[in-house]
Amino acid sequence: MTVEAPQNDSLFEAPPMGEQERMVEAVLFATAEPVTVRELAARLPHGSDPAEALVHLKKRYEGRGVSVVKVGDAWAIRTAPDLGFLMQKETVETRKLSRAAIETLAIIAYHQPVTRAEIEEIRGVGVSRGTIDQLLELEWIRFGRRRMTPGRPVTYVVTQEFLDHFGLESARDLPGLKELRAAGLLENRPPPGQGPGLDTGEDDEAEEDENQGEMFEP
Amino acid sequence: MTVEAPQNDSLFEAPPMGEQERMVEAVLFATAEPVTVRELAARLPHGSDPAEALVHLKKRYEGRGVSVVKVGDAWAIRTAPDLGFLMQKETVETRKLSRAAIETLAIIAYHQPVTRAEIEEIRGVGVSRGTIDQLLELEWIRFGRRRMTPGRPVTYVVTQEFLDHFGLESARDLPGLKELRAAGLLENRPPPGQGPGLDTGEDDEAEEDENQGEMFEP
Amino acid sequence: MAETFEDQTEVEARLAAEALIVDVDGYEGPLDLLLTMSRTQKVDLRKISILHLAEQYLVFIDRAKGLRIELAADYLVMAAWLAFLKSRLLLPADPNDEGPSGEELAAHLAFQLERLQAMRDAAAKLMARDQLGRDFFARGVPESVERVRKVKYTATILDLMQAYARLRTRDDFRPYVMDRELLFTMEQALDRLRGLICYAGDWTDLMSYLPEGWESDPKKRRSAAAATFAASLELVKAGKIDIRQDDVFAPIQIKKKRDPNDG
Repeated sequence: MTVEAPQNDSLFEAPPMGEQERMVEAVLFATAEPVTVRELAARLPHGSDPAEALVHLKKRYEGRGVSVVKVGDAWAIRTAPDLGFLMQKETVETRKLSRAAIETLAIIAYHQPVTRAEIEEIRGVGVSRGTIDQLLELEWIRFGRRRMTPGRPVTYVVTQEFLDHFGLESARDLPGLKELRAAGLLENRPPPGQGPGLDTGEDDEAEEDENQGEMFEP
Repeated sequence: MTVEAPQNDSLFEAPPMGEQERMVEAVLFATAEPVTVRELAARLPHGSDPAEALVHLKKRYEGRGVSVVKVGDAWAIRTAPDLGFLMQKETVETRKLSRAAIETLAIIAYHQPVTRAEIEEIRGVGVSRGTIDQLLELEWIRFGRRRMTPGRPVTYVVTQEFLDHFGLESARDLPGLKELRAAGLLENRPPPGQGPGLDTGEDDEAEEDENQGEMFEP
Repeated sequence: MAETFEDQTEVEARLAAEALIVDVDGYEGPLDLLLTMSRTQKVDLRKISILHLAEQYLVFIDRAKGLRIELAADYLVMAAWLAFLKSRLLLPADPNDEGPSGEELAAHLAFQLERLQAMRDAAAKLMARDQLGRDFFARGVPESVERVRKVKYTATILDLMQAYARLRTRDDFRPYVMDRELLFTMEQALDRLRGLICYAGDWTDLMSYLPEGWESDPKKRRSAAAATFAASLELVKAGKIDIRQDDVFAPIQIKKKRDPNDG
């Protein structure tokens, strides 16, 4: 079967779905980076439906040595995680991240978009320039929109590379995200009055507390 | 399905063939180099038969977007040959010819057949090899006959492609200096006498020469 | 003191919180230290005694100071704040006090500790995931999309004509210089005529005296003709030759002047 070179010409009909699936397969195999549906559409012959082809392809590779995975709004082929032991030779020795970097990364992932001040509030300690730099360099985080608050601070969000690295389809799939949200631990709760090293939140009118002290005692 | 870590221990049975096929698939996908059967055997759990697994895998990929191919005595996964066009992204960039190139081209068009030395004399500066090469590559000029002068230098003439590109029937249709002046392309009257060593025949400079020359004519 | 803990792992050191390792550098700030201390209470973070925690922290800071260990400012700020919190929690509330209650402050600190712990757990879970390049792998031989960059050069007929026109009019803009090689000077003409004149017994066309190679090229011819004519006038003035022209635009002729002495 001969496939026409891609033509931006609707005179040519899109190739059959089986053929489109082959094409998506070829493109995904050829690249190490995830490929967006939009890019697939641009590379496949005019009129193709890469999104549908992807559904078929994903199914075809279920249980195989490699699988078709979604990474953000892009797609990639990755080896099955249970076969990692075969790949010792391919293992890339990554720079060991400091505890500060790992924590900062987690905070950005779970709280994104998040400002540096917010990261510092959560960690209770300043975030060194190097920590953010390291994460930016790894391309695991990037700048998000500026916060529309005084000073218009930049925010940080995680990237597609982050999702790809940790095998996440989207940031919503972060482990334990739901539980953390349900427990209110992802809220940016303003401290009552002036907390240690915190900016002022709203001044909640303090209620007089009847039983002082040991209310947190079990 | 969980796979045991590789053990060079014959106490463990080799994984089922389907599993071996998955493993070969993952290794071929992830390695940068084609992999020999011997190397596969070393990587797969003891007792595996990668040669047989390869046969299955090759069959599985028949007619797919990628195929399992033998490269020398090793194996690799490669894009199906008929889909190679997907790996190319053609971008056409339109660029203006450099001033040197357009001037050289103009001289060749007006003075053909013309030698490189003559072009340089007219331009008053050297003509780089690259400029000539570029015009040759564009197929706008080609070699003409050698000049029957010492050194027998090659000459250049314009091609049919040149005429097609510029919408000319022949190089003689190129507007002469009079027409250029009429079209406002030549604002200044050319000096009496000629530009550096040129002789275009039918322009008014020749007339002027004759008029002045008459003074001493019998 | 600190040395005795040198070999212990960080975790062990942290677990030995009751001994209160006076290695402040091991902690990432006061909140980290407080979180470590709270672990000794071995209860749900939401139920820990903030008062107890505050006391623990203050004792720790005191001991550190006693050992003359340099404490970062934020440790001391936290100590001051916890002392304030402690007093709020212990003393009956002042009805005139506008500030937040001790209870609220304590609740917020508990929230902060719980949130920090949650983030640490999340970070651990994240790092425990299968990772690209360690547990699963990308394509080993990516066939990068070949960008076939086709450069298409364009030029219009107008470009071509303008370029040519530019070349042909370039002399207009060039500072004036004599083209020496195309110039035949009067001195050269004089030398030439002096040498030739002795053979000119009869009227001869001046133009036949033009030097070889200067007769056809109009430019050279013009220069040679002018120089030869000027030289002939000079020789007439010197009395060496005669010159005549029969009519307007007729050829100019010269002849050697007969030497009176010659007879």
